[in-house]
Amino acid sequence: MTLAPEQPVHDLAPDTAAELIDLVGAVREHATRLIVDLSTAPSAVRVRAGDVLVELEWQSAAPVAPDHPAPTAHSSTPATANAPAGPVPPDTRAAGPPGERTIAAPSVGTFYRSPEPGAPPFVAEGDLVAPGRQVGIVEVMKLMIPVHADRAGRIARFLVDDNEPVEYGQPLVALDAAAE
Amino acid sequence: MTLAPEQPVHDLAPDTAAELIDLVGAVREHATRLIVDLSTAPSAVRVRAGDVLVELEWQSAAPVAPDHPAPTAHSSTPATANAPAGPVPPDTRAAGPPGERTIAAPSVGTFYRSPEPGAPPFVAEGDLVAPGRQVGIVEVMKLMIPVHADRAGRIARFLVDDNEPVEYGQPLVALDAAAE
Amino acid sequence: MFSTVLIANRGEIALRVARTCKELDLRVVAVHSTEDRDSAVVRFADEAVQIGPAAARHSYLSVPAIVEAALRTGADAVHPGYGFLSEDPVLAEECAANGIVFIGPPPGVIERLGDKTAARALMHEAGLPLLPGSLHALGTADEALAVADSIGYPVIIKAAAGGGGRGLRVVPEPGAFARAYQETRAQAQTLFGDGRVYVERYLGSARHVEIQILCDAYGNGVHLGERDCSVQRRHQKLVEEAPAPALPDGLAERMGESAVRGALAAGYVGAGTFEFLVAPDGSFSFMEVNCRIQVEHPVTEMVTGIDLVREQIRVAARARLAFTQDDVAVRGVAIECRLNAEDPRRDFAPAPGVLTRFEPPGGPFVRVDTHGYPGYRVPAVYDSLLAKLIVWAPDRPAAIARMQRALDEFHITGPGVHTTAAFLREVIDHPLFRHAKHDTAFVAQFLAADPHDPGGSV
Amino acid sequence: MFSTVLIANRGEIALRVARTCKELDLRVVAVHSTEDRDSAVVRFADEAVQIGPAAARHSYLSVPAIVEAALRTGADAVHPGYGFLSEDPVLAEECAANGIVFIGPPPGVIERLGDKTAARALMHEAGLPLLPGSLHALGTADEALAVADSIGYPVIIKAAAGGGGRGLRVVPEPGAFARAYQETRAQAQTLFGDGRVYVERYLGSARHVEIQILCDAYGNGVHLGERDCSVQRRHQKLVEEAPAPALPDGLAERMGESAVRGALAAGYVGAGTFEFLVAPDGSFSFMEVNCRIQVEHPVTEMVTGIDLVREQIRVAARARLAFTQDDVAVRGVAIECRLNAEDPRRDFAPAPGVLTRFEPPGGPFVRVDTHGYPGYRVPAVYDSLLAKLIVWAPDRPAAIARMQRALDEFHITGPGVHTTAAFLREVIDHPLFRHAKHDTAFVAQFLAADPHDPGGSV
Repeated sequence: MTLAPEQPVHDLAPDTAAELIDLVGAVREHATRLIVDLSTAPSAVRVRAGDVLVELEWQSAAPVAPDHPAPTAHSSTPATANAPAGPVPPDTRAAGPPGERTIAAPSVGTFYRSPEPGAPPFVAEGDLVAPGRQVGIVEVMKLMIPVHADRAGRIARFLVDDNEPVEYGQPLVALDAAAE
Repeated sequence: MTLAPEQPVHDLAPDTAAELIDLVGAVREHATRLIVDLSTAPSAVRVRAGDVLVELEWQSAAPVAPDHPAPTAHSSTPATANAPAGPVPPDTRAAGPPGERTIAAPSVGTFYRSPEPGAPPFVAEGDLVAPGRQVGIVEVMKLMIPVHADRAGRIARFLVDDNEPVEYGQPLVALDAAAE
Repeated sequence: MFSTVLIANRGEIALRVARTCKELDLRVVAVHSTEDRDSAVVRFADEAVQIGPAAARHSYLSVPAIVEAALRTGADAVHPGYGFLSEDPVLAEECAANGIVFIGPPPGVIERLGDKTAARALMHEAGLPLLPGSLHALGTADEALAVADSIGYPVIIKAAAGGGGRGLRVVPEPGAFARAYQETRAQAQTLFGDGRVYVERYLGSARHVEIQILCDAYGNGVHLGERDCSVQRRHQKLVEEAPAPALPDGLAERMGESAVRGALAAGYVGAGTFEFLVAPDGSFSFMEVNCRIQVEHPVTEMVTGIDLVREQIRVAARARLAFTQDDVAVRGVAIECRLNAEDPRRDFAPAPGVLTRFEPPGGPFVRVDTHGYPGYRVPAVYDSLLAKLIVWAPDRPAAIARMQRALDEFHITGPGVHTTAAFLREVIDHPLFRHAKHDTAFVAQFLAADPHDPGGSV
Repeated sequence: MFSTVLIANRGEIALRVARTCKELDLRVVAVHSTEDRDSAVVRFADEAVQIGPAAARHSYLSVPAIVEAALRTGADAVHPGYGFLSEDPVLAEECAANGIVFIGPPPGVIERLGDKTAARALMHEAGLPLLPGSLHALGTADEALAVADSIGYPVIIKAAAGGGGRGLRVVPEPGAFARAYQETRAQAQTLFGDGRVYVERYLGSARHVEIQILCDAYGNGVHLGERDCSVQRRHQKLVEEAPAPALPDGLAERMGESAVRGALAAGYVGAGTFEFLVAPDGSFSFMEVNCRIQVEHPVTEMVTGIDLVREQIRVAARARLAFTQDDVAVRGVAIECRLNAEDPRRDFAPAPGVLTRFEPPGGPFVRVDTHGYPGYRVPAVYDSLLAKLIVWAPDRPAAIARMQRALDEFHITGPGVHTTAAFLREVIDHPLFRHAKHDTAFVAQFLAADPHDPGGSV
């Protein structure tokens, strides 16, 4: 196989059966969601939490068509409760190469790259930016909300055109964080 | 197999039988759901929770026909379409040691060990029987349906008392087929 | 009232009956085949007995197994649902012989009305209009041909022991009669063990309109209005509604009065259905009586507010009808769609399997009667009816809009599983249906012009 | 009529509104937080816009985000549901300023009726009976104490900007008044940003009975009968029914006429609810007006056959009421139970999580309004209402039996998930409820004597 020998778990205190029943449900659920959330089918999966283990393997790289829970297109981002003022976790809808980070829309609204029509953009592709540097504006009902870089890096590319509507959390700018 | 040998878990306190029964039910249930939730059949599955382990593997890309996630107590028997006249696949409700086969009720009704009240039983525990040997009667609405051994073997024990109601498919007699 | 009811059926109707039993505080015994051991009604019931293998003739059609199960579980009544043994006088008699109440008409009534020629003769005597045809089973082919010639073509040959759309043959002209006659007789013998047939005029364009009746054991009878079941494929109903749309004024009332008169003449007790054909000229003709609860009973329940299974149980327990004809008021419009586990793209071939996703619709004025649930394995060996979706609204356009919404909301998927939901959506959307201009030929015409059935086999 | 409706809400009510929009052939836009991106209404809608993070104040409570979403999706109307911004005049005004119809009363009406003291004064003028109390917000503690003393104890102190059971304090005797007064003012300031409070007599034993009204933009108003919402825990409704059981003859009619008179006096347009208390002597007193669709609106729909959301949308689109008071007929009895994702054994603490099993009941006269589905993750950050189970029957005992059956059929499980279903079953089974002898103190008494709440915190 492929499902390799499993090491014993020595250090955990014995669970009660009721706790284990809850736990195995949660682990199984997470294993399913894990598979469902992947766009490429794995050949083996192992999820362990304490004394609970779920393992699966597939003989060939058959496509694991995720059945259910039937997620919408944007299911894979963990939901968070950050306020718009804080850093917004971007959707993974437009996920780029590893090492690349994105700056997300702080509000539903319209994205602008410049402070006003005709003015030069806040930043251009290739620019190095410091944390806190303004890279755009999202306008919602005449309210201008600045978009800041939340880390240092190089502007890899814009993911949204100027004057384009965006949703909350939508990735606006790809930032090459490694290029600092 | 592909499921590699699993190491024993040493450090857990022994559970009570009742807890283990609950737990094995839950683990089996989750294993079934796990399979049901995937549209591509895995070739191996392992679910462990504490001292309880459920492992399955399939030799080929055989159709994993998971029945459904909330089985009743008698979920593990594959359903078949045999007529009562033919051999009845027994429920595994009273499954005995390996090598032991059971003879199942050909009808819902009342099980009798003897041809009539006071008469000696058709067979006794320990008897060697040939295929086709009558071992009892199931009466349904005054209709007497003979129960025959479908293979040779030694009568290991009766699983149902004389004059007891039985359901269709219920195991009546354990037969030690190896003792032929 | 009874203490325990055994439900001698499976699928959605077994669960439907069990629900009302629970509401009446009755203990519920389910019987099931090996195939159905994980079924919804088994999970719902207080007790379940495995009575036989998957093959229905040794389980759901086995009178001894069912009576045995009733006796051992202390059931004092048996509800037969529809299909299976619901119109079998033998089960009714065996129940009576063992001190168990059969929830249905007396065995003699079932037997007489089950013989379609006897039923025709009886209803003729009671003054109900019939289509021109024979009042008795026919003898030789020559004798039958003479009857057909006197009726005028097209005619339809029907099995005396038939019903439910089986054992029928339409004959367009005299030259085709002899062969069709022999074939129908042979088929009737095979299907029903009874080769007797009769002939009546065939209406190419007609509405199937039926009257729900309810009679107690004291000679009281009422009707609960009519249902239109004209949306049929190969004589199988797909969509039903109450009341029947666009009938001439007063027609439904006249049909209702006729049905009650016929039922009382037959000594009927329980819930029953009088099936009629309504011709384009507005005349109606008696077809047959169904001595059971019908698949489509919910549309009547939705417009009258009356739980028909509850009333069946009450009158079987010798209660008097709790209401008179004047108390029965029809409010609004109800439509039912039958969702079958079939593939419309493969000529409605059964498409059973495990339901990996099963999410029925909900919200205002939507009712779902189903034995399906997430993870349920739809067996291949039984009828393909998986769910009945019923909606109510104050008027027919609103009911159609609601049905469209509810059909769109019904999510059923699984490996190999198909349903008729999308097909029904197209039927409901069709201008002929929307404008209530459809008749019993509607679906065949629709399919002939539609890619669902590329072979054009209808 | 509109072309596109944006639903500025989440959970079951968002789906409920979306269903009726679909039936009216309207395009549906859902807005959602990051937390709700997989919600039922998002799956159901034609278009969905993510308007903010999980925290409601930056998503479902953000007027700019909602109006922005409406403008960009071409929505010509916004339905606010209940809770969130449903009674916020600012959203109504912003919609109007941007050419979007707010489906609810005019902003000025919302504002006036939202001020509970102003509403009391207005209804007093319209001739509605009030409990003895202040007609205006109170000033100093001494002044308030004098009012309370003149009313007689017990009294209840309420926030002028409150409603929905929040910002209340009962004062049993004069010595406790000063402290309670300060606390309620401080709490009102915190909760509503408005520290104004008023005082009225507190009825220890009373029924909560409310009238559903519906008014068009042309001065026509009708009531759709009453609902009894006396089964409450800490001022939160748990079980509602229509009609109210065991009211004195003619009382409901008098309350209905009063509510319509009050609504027309206020210039009301849309669907609204007049809440009353009914004292043991049969007298009734106006409490407040809710300028929104209520959680419990389905029981009214079930007995009248009228889709309230449809009528809300119609009158918002300037249609005239399609029926008069005489056309409104109440048939049978409907009961609603609110299934919350809460653990009754841990003082009703929220118990959210993933629903590994979610199988709603079905069959005759059962309605389920829920956003739940198998695999849905109930978020921890919002209201715990998971499903409304509504049943209808011709009479109250049958409706109670049906509710018992349907509650038993509702299967909801998941790691860490608990619901109030079993608790509601006990409430429904209780002799006080069965005999309609319960009042608003019923649940507290029931819990005090029951192991659900071992701490006896109620």
